[in-house]
Amino acid sequence: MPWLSTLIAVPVVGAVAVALLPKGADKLAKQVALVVSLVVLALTLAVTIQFSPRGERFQYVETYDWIPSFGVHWGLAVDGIALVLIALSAVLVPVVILASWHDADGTGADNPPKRSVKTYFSLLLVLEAMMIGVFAATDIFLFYVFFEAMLIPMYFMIGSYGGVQRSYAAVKFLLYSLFGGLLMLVAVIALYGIAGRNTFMFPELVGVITDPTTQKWLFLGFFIAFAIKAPLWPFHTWLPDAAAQAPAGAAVLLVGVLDKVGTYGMLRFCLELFPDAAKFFTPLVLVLAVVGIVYGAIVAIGQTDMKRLIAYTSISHFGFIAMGVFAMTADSAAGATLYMVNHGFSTGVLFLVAGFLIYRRGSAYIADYGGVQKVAPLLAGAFLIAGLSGLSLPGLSSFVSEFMVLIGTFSSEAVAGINYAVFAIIATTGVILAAIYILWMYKRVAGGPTAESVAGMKDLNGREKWVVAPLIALIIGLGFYPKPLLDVINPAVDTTLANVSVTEHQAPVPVAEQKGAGE
Amino acid sequence: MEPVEIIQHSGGVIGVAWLMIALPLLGAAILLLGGRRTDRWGHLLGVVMSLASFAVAVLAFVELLGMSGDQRRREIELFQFIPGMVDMGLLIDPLSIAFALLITGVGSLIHIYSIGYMSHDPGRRRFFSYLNLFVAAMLLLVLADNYVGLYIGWEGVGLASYLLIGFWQHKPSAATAAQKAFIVNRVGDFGLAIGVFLIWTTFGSVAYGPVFQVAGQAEQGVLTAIGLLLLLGACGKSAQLPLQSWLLDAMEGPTPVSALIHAATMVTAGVYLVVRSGAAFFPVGSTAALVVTVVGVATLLAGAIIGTAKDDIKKGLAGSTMSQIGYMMLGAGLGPVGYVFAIGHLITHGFFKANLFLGAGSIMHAMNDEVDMRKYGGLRKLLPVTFVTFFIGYLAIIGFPLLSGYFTKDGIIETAMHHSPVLGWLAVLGAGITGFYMSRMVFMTFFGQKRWAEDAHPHESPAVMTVPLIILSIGSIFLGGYLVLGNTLANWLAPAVGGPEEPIEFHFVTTPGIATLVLVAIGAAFAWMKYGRAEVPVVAPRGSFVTTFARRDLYGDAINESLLMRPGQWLTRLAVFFDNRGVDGVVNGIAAGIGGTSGRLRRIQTGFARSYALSILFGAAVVAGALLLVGNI
Amino acid sequence: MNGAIEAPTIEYGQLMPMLLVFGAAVVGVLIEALAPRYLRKAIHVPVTLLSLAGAFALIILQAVRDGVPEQASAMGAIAVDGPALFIWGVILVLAFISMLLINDDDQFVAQAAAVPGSPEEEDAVAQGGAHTEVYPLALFAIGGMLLFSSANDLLIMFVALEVMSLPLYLLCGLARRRRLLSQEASVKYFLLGAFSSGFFLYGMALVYGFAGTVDLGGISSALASVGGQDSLLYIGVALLGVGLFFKIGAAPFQAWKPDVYQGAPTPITALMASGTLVAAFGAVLRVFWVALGNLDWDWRPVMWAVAILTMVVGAILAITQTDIKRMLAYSSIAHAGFLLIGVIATGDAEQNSGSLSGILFYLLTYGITTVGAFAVVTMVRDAGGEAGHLSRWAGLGKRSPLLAGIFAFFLLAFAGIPLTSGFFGKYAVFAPAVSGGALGLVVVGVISSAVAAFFYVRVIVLMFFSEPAADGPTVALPSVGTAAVVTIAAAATVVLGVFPQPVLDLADQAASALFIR
Amino acid sequence: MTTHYLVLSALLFAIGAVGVLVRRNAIVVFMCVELMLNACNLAFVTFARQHGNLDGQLIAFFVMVVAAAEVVVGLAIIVTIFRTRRSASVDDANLLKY
Repeated sequence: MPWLSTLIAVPVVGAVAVALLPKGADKLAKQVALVVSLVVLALTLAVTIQFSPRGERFQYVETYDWIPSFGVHWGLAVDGIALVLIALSAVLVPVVILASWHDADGTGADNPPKRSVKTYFSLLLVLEAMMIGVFAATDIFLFYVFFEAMLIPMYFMIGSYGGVQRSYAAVKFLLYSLFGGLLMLVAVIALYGIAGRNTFMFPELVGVITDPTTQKWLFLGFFIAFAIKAPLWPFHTWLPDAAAQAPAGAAVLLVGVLDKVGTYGMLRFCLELFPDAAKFFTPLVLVLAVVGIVYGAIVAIGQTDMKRLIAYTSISHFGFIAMGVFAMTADSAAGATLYMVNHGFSTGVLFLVAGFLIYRRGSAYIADYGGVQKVAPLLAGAFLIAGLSGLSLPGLSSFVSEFMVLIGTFSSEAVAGINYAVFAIIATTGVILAAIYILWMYKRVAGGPTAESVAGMKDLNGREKWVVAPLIALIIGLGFYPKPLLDVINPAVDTTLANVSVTEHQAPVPVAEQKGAGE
Repeated sequence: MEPVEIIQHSGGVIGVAWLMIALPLLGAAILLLGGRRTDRWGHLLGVVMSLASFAVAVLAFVELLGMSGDQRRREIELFQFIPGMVDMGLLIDPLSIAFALLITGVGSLIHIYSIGYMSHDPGRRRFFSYLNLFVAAMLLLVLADNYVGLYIGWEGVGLASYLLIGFWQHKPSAATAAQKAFIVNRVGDFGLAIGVFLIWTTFGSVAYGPVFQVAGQAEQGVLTAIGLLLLLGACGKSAQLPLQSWLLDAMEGPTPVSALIHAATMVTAGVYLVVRSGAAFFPVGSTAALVVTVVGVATLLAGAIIGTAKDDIKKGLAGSTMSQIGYMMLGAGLGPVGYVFAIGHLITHGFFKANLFLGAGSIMHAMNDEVDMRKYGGLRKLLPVTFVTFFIGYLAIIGFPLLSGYFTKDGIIETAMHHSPVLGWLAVLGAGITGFYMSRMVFMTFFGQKRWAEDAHPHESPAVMTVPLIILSIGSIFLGGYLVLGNTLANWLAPAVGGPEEPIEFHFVTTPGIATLVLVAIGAAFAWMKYGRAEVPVVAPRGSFVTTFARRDLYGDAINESLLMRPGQWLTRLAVFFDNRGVDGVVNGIAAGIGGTSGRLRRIQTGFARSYALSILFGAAVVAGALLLVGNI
Repeated sequence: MNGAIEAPTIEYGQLMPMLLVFGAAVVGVLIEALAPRYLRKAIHVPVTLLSLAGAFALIILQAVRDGVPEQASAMGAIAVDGPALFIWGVILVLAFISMLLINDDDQFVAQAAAVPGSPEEEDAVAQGGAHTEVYPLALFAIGGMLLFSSANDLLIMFVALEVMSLPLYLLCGLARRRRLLSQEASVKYFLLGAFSSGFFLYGMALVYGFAGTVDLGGISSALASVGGQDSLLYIGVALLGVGLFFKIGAAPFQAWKPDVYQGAPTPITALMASGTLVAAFGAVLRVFWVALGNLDWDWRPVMWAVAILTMVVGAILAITQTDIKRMLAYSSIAHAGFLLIGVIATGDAEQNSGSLSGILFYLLTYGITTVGAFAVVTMVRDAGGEAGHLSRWAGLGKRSPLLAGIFAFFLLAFAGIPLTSGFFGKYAVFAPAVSGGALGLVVVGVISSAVAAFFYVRVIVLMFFSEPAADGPTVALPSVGTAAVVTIAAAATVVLGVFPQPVLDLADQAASALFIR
Repeated sequence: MTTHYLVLSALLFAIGAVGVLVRRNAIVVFMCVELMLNACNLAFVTFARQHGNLDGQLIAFFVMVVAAAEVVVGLAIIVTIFRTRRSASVDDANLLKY
């Protein structure tokens, strides 16, 4: 059975169904959307369970000719990396649907206009299909198609359901990403032409481009697109606007999944297709990443708007991911992949809880809050836990990934005379800054005497508990036992790095043996 | 004699040692998830869990006792944490079990005490869940068999401390103090983390066993680096200079918290870290060890000086805690002999400082949460039990002969003397100051005449609070002697941290010993004249600049503020501005630029057909010219 | 000097589609002359549509039964080769759906000669019925397009150019509303058109002077043998180019396009924007590839400059437009630039057929989407006719989400977003261009399409993200024709955006044999 | 000797082109266009002579026919706009711009 095609088809069908519902049937639309997304989740679980980590690299392979004259296939398959990211999407979407139950209703303290509910939810489902597709695509052209098409539903979600600045944010988001995408398109075309294999299938293109100069140019074509998507400093300024203006649910998918396409692309395409170029540019990328980590964190501290703040923290986190990818050690890369997933969960719950607060108070400004902990302890508690995973507290999932990225980068052997330990050390200061921006925000929102504006604030209701609980459970669970994920990720990462001709997954050589070798 | 081999272990109580961590964790989980339903019996559950954990610790201890010395380092596998990097496991050895006993033992007492102390607080359940959480994290810290596990516990206790300091979130001061504690600790953790990275890259492992085995073979520079990085972490947790500033603010938390976390256990984690890694990274005479001792001495003096000027009883005790931990650090820098006294002092301090803090709590309980000693006075009649126990604690800490503090502290001082007289004498001086500020505290509180607020009706605390006090004070009396005399502790710890070549015999009459006693006596007498006999003003007088210096915590906060906070704020503002105007400015600028160009260019489209014709003609000319050019090249 | 002239052979079979269209046009004239006013439309519509459909059928027949002819017909005057057949097909399809728009009532003035607001006009309106001459005129224009794109010698090409243009000049002036604009558009188009055709003609003369023939094949062989080092030749080539660039609206010869597109009746704009462009590109390809193929090293650099200028001007000027039709005009300029990339990307036979099929596919996708877009424009009306000004489109998504949605979809297709036909169109042109060594152009192309995306997106923002104005435009209930056009266009845009393969195959076959000489 | 004719035709063409640019009256502009066409005719005839084949001559006839058709259409348009605007100046018609 074509599992992956089904995974893509189900939400599309669901989206159409939701869109075709009669005008008044808002509640029904929500329920249908939720059910569909749960079905997708179930299917994804089935796929995940049947996936054998140590087996073939790509599994559930589906390849049909799509546009023979362009050498384009409907090529789907997953390896460990893609699988976990698909799982991430499949988990987040139902949660988001549940969380944005009233986002389009026009209820909410800042009384926004009533908007079309079914459109919103069908857009969500379309987006889910695209997200799954983009990770499952093994045909580079197909990947590009999803990569670009994905923008449209998100564009409409931001543009017609977002905050006051929404259209500015939406346009900025679309054009910025589109620009990167078009540069990538040129690279894609050139890759096809230069490789001369008359196919876009990724596995057949690995290691085909050998000329270093060509590699560099093509690398840049891909990389810039991904750097904008991720986003990496200094291509990041669209994210705070987009994330701050998007409705919380959309923001979760935007930062939690869409942006991962960028880092995923770096790991999958930039590294494997252009290994030499990747190594050549590593120092540059690491510098950008580290700057992003510190810079993002510092700017985050200075934010007055919760969602913008979270967005900037994400910029900092994406710096970690990019660093992990390009440090090219098994630990760092595996850590980066794990980071993509964990960041999805932690930022997701952070955005959602912030969304709950904003829904109640009608303002995203931190200054408008205070003493929430007193009136709505559960809400504040969820907010705190989310924040703590944001500052990657040990025992929460994000710690493991951040630790692996840092330790991996730290232990990567010096290349081109630059010892990456330095980068790791600078990046580690992000740990301190994270504590500042998260705790300070929490203090201003939840601590101190209760501001009368939040006096009557309701605590989490049943639905919202169901939104928060699974994510927090995952965060804590993976925090103490990340092995299941890592077992899926590690082989895939090893293969990737092997294609980049970097050594396999192994610990650094203990000094004892070094000494032994010395004698 | 070197530490002994670590042996894989399974079965027995040690085999299930993880219960020590799991039980309180479970307790915390139940209390947090259970919500209001558990309000009625929540605190009891907390106590039970803590006691259960204590029981396991005792049994494990007994099982360990049953083994010969070279068998006493048992390691148990738990699970693969990060495949290929970290296998989570526990190391049950004399050192860790000693800590486990202290944590669970004193911890349980404080749990019990809190039942009474927090009886009126609506958030009591939450309080106990946090306490349980702390115990679990602290146990993970000391029991883990690898540095990552330790790091997790390390930050775990940081979290618990954050939650408990900020337990009364609605008090801005509390919220701020909690945040400060966490952030300052993070600075320490930064060092610890990098230390762990370096360990991993150097030794290809983070587990104690393998690391210590090959540690000797790494280059000296690397070892020193690791040592200093770990020390930075230790300074954060144990409020050693230069990361001491958070501890005094931490007193915003409920008093039992100050007793448990910020006196008896958590703040000693730094000492644990140093002692644990001692053989590998802080060998006697190494640079790292030297720095440890210097930090220790500096802090013990600083803490003591701060203690002299505080009118807030808890802050006074906090200062003294800093100072006492300074002693432990000093000891921890002095090799096996030092370890023995450091750990010894750590244990006895755990008792008498907890005793003192709980006593202070009991006083506050009586004086409806008044902490200003200038508003106390003459309380000994009304709070007999509290007074007696507090007084025992007092004698213990000033090192009154034959009480706990006497043995362990003098031990440290003498060992220090051995290594370097300077450090030694400074330590002696510290002891003298201790004598002063502790006496000052006792006199201001229990002697002299009443200076209470009119609405104060002091009364002795209920048994649930006094009984723990009594138990602790008993410990404060005898524990030191028991541990030191006859090398009980030394022999016990030897397998874990290595023991001195020849057994230590404790000399009762030594120059430094005498000197210490004299200085302490002088200090006490001085305190008597100033605060016992003389009238104590209710409002603190403008003291000399020395006093202000002490009152302002040696300007620690001022320094942080001017060196870190303000520049930090500026940097933040700058960065935000740069991001909006600079980076984003460029982006929007390009867009605006294109728009502007468009706006100007469209003016060319004048609407006059003849101008269009002109453009065509012009274009034709250009095209023709270009072609001619190209063609005739 | 014996008077024996052998009779010319004319392959009527191959030319039948074109002849059918012209025939229908003539019939139309007769109808105008003979049929009573109230009947005319009733007769015109079936005649016109049937002739177009029939012509299309004939093309299919030709392609299926006889296959693609090997050499030019009508004494080498007209080349009915693969590309020609494909382009004819495209033109006929576009013309057919444009016709459905033209059918729509009250687009055309009752009596062109009557002064607006004068009594004559009123009773002309009273007598009912628009100018039915539009049908024969349009048919003549369409016939001209067919001829233009398949002319195999410059003289025929010139005649075709005029046959195509003259009716369009008139049609531009026939808008029922905003007469002044319409007439102005007509005058401008006419004067400039005539002016440019003058250039074309002079260029033709000079080329003839060099080659001694106006037959495309002849010119090419002359170039091959002599190897052009003749200034007059270069000037001639330049002037020929000017004429053609004018028709496709390449910068700096684009000035007429916005004005004319804005002023002309929207259905006619649709016809011009789709049909004329396609035909003109057919001619451009023939002239530059067939006749001047041996001169490509000389004209390529110039063409580079023109292409770049066209793309940039089109994209940048469109940003600040406030009239929807004007904006679409600039967008069509930009697209002409993209297509020029394909024209430049020549090389060996394989390369050429690659580029050619890309261009053919692009022409089809762009044409259909364009007609659809203009069809939507005709439906958004307010008091004074079509609501041209963009500000009037604010909040359309709230008033009639379906229409706005479709229009947004067309715009995304223009922007070249994947899963729309526009994306594959661009790809089909860009991909061969890269292998053809025009990477630089492609980069410029993608950058300017990123810029272009901005103004397409801007319209979407207006329609969906801004609140509707109180007295916003009403969406006219579409006539069957208009509805059909929108539906067809939307469907085509989707289908070609998801399963382009069949049409791509067609284009490949058409392009495989390249042009016959 | 054909060069002179070519120069002449070029001159005529140039005059025509310039005329289009400088004259306002639509009719005159249109006449200038016609002049350009006739310049072309001259060129064709000359080249026909040069090459000694009849194509050029023949083309000239075609051009005349086309020109005639153009006149018909052109005058119609110009007259219409004259009737509405009461002016034949091409410059008056510039509502469509920018």
